This record gives sequence, structure tokens and C-alpha cells, in this order.
Amino acid sequence: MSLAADFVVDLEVFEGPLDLLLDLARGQKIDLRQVSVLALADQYLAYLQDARERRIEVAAEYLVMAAWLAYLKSQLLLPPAERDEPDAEAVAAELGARLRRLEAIRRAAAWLEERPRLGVARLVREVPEPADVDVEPRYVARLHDLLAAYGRAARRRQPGQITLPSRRLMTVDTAMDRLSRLLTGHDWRDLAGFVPNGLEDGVERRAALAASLLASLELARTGVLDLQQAAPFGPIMVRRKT
Amino acid sequence: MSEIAPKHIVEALLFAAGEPLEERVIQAHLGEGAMAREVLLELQRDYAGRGVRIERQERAWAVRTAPEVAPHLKRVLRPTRRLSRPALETLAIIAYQQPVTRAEIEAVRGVTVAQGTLDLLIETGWVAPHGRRDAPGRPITWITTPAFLDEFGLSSLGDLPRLEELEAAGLFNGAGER
Amino acid sequence: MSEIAPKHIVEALLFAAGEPLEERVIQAHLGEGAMAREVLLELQRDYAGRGVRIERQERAWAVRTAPEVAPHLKRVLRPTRRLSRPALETLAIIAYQQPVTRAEIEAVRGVTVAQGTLDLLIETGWVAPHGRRDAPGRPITWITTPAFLDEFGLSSLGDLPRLEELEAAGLFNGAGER
Repeated sequence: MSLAADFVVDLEVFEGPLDLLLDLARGQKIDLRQVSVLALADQYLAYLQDARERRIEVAAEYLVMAAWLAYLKSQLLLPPAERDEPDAEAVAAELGARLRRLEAIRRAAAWLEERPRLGVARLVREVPEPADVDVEPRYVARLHDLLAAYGRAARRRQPGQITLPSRRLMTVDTAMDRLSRLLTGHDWRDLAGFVPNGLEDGVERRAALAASLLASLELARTGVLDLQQAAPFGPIMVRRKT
Repeated sequence: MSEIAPKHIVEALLFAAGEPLEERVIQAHLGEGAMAREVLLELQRDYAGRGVRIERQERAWAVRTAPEVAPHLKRVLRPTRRLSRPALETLAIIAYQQPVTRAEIEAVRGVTVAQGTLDLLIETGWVAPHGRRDAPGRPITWITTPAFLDEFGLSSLGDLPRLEELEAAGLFNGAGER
Repeated sequence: MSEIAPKHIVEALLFAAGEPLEERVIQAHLGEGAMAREVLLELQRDYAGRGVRIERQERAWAVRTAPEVAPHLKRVLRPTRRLSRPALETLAIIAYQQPVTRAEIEAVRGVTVAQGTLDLLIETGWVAPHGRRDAPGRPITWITTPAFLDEFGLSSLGDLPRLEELEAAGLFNGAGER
């Protein structure tokens, strides 16, 4: 069943942008090998637009995908000679391949679920026969118990030092808030400088940068700041509007 | 003590063990008098179509009740452990792409593997670490275990449907064919 | 669902039950289509002279290893015993930090390691002494053995996930709460 077909905006049900894209591709009701990346990009962007109009908070990873799809679409529409990305078709094909791979894994997971599972469709003898008392017992342990035991010991040794990795990707709302607070004075400053320090993780850093860019576009649109980029891929400069 | 037929020793072994027994353990037990493989295959034929069957799981063997009898057994021994979709998909990726790193699992699904998903799969005994990838950070790789085969009634990983077939157009909304 | 022979239902029932099953329970599973007593007696004849046999105990029935085969199974089927938590933790620290002295294990665990714990681990065959540390008192160091790798299905010590990998897999929070 395709949820996107109903166009009910509910990002909660999707596990990330790839999952949403796959659902939209299913909605095209055609062979996944012939899925139109152009149509898919349009549907995806429209879906996110609708979500934002309904004031549903959209996680940065969805926006990163949106930006990338918009770029890919622009390249596909240009004559090959005028493209920045000469292999746009190959990139689009690669996206199709990823979606097919994910779909295949979904089917494999469903296939596994239908297997005659142990204890459900295939039963084991419940109790081993009582063994002779004169036989030496054999010690057993499970790998999971061993690993968990080491985790426990290590945690005890370093109280409070273990921080659980959280991958909170910056949302556009957070980025707007940050930018509005931190952008003072009236000189031009590099947008990249507003990405928080300490994001070592490449994904978190890229997500924060993407969110900051979208936030700056929004703030420029509402007249809070000015934007300027001297050359393609050059630094994006921002300053508070005078 | 009179001579006991190897087949009867193996039959008793498999019944009493419960858990799968490795073929080399069975062979060691039989000694040089008989070929474990031959005895096991004969036993498997003897039990074909009956209430219990002899299952081969890669290098191990076990007795399990036949799936077709299950509906008649009201004493189901444990409730189904329903796996979440992320857990099942993660398991499927490991099964197909093993040995596989966490980053590679995430690349297929397009989202991070939640804490607890791998923990659950290790805890069930279906997934285990296996060596490190020769790549930056030397990340650990994950594989499925013999217990995975037992749980899902597979005689080997070769029983999994080929991913290319699952990708094939015919399976997608029933439209088109190969 | 095709028709399953009553004999095969009873065979699966007895196998899966472990404990003896009362004849009326067996009859309840068969319904009115077949007489449990007749099916059980036929099954008993089928299994006569084999590695396992169908035993009647008063009003109950069970599958049991044939007495003449039982002595042959002793070497393989030993009762199992689980390692205690302190023993498991000590083993884990040796596995990860080998070669390691008793004092170093105690420093990690924050409690003393009883001699009995080390003795037990030596008894399992998973841990062995490994030379002396060049330090005051020249304490003995401990390492894991190939049997340890075998028991846990590891191909090398490099298969053990690093701390941060354990953490990422969720093995730090409430292991086994699912």
C-alpha cells in the first residue's frame, strides 16, 4: 500500500529519505527499473513542501536529500554541454539502483518472516533428558553475555565518561534560531562559520551546513539578512540586513 | 554389550542433544567404523514425511518437528518473537552481504542502525562479529551464525532467494516481467 | 492443509514435549479421528530396536533414549552449566586485555577476583597462564586459549568488538531487556 498515494503528510512513518523515495516510486506503479527520477524528484519536493506548509518539522536529512534531488533535476533538464554534472544520467541510475536494492532487502526480510521459525513451526525437544550424575558438567556461555559483561566492567571503571552517541541532525528551525542569534554586526561572514564546532561526524556536519543554508535562504527571503556567493562552490557569505 | 548400529547411536544422539550437533562431533563419536555423513543421510531419508525430521544446517544436524505438523500441535513452546522492521531488515542485509560493516548496513537502508538493533540480533545469537574491514578505522564486520540457520529453517545461506530475483521487475507491484 | 497422519502428530507431540504426556492429552490433540492408544502402540512397534523408543509410564507416554544406547552417548552429551557473572566478567577482561595479571583484572572490576573464579576458568579450558610480568612480585599473566575462540565462534581475538563498537551496538544499556 502506498501511503504517498494518499498524499497524507506523515513523515513519522518513514525511516529516512530513502524510505520515503521508495514509497513514492512504488506509487508510480511501474517497473522500478523504469522509475522516472525526474518525476520522483518532483513528487519528493512537493511532498516536503506540503509538510512544511502544514508546519510539520522536517528533519535535516530529508532537506539534504531535497537539495540534492533539486540539483540532480536541474542537471538532468540541461543540455549535456551546459551541465556541471556531466554524468547526471548515471547519478540518476545509481539512485534507482539503490532504491531497487532497498526494495529487494525489504522482500528478503518479508521472506525471512514467513519462514517456519524455531519454536513456532518447528519444535525442539523442550527438556534434555536427565544426564547421569557421574558425568562432569560442561560450562557454556553465550557470546552476547561475554560482550555485555565487558561493557558492564568498562562502564563501571569510567563512571560518567561514556557518552552515548546521539545523531541529532540539526533541523532548519534550530539553524534559523542559531543564525538569528549569532549573526550580529553588519559585516559579511562565512556561513560555514556558523556550523557548531565539535561535530566530528561527517554526516552531522553536512546536515548542519545544509540546515544553515536553508535557514539563511529563509531569513534572506524574510528580509533579515543578505546572502552572497562570489563564485560557484565559493564560500557563502551572510550579513545582517542594515 | 552387543554391537549397536551406528544409525541408532546417531538417532539417539540427535534426539537427546536438542541443539544442533556438528557433523565432526558425530563423526568423532562414531569413530572409524562408520561415515557420519552416510548415516545421517540415511536417517534423513528414514524420517522424510514423518512427524519429526532430520535437518541439516550447514555443518550441523538436528531433529525438529516437521512444519506441516505444527498446526496440529497446540502446545506451541514459545510465542513468536516478532522482530521490528528495522531489526528484520538489518538481519536480512547481514545475511546477504556478510561480512558487512555497520556503515554498509546504513548505506543500504539510508538511516542509522539504532542502538539496540544489533544488540538484539547478537542477543538472539543470530549475528556475531567476524573480523575487521581493511578500511579506515578498521571497523568490525558482522555475519550470521549457525543459530540463524536453525531459527529460520535454512540448510545453508544458499537457501536464501537470490537478491537479483527479488529485485526483478515481476515482483514489483506485479507489473512487467523479467 | 493436507491430511497429516495421526501417527505423525503423536510422534511430533512426544518429541516436543520432553516430559511424559498423558494419554488423554494425546487423545485431545487427535480429536475423534483416531484412537490414541492404537496410534501409540503402532509407534512403539515402529521404534522398537532403534536408538530411541516410545515408553509407557502408567497413563503417560514419552520418547526416551534406548537404554542399550545410553552408555554410548555419555561422552558427547554432558550436562551444561552456565558461567557465573563474576566468572564471565573476568573472562571478558582477560579476553580483551590479555596478557593481564590478576591485579589488573581487579583494577578493572573494582573488586577482588576470587582464586576459585580463576580456577574455574582454567577448568573450562578457555583461560591459561602465560609467563610472568616483569614487575614487582613477577605476577603471572593470563590469556585465552584457542578453545575460547572455538566456544564463542570467533575466528580470532580481532573479532571482539571494540568498546565504542559495543556501545554503538547498544551493549551498554540494559543488555537482554528485550
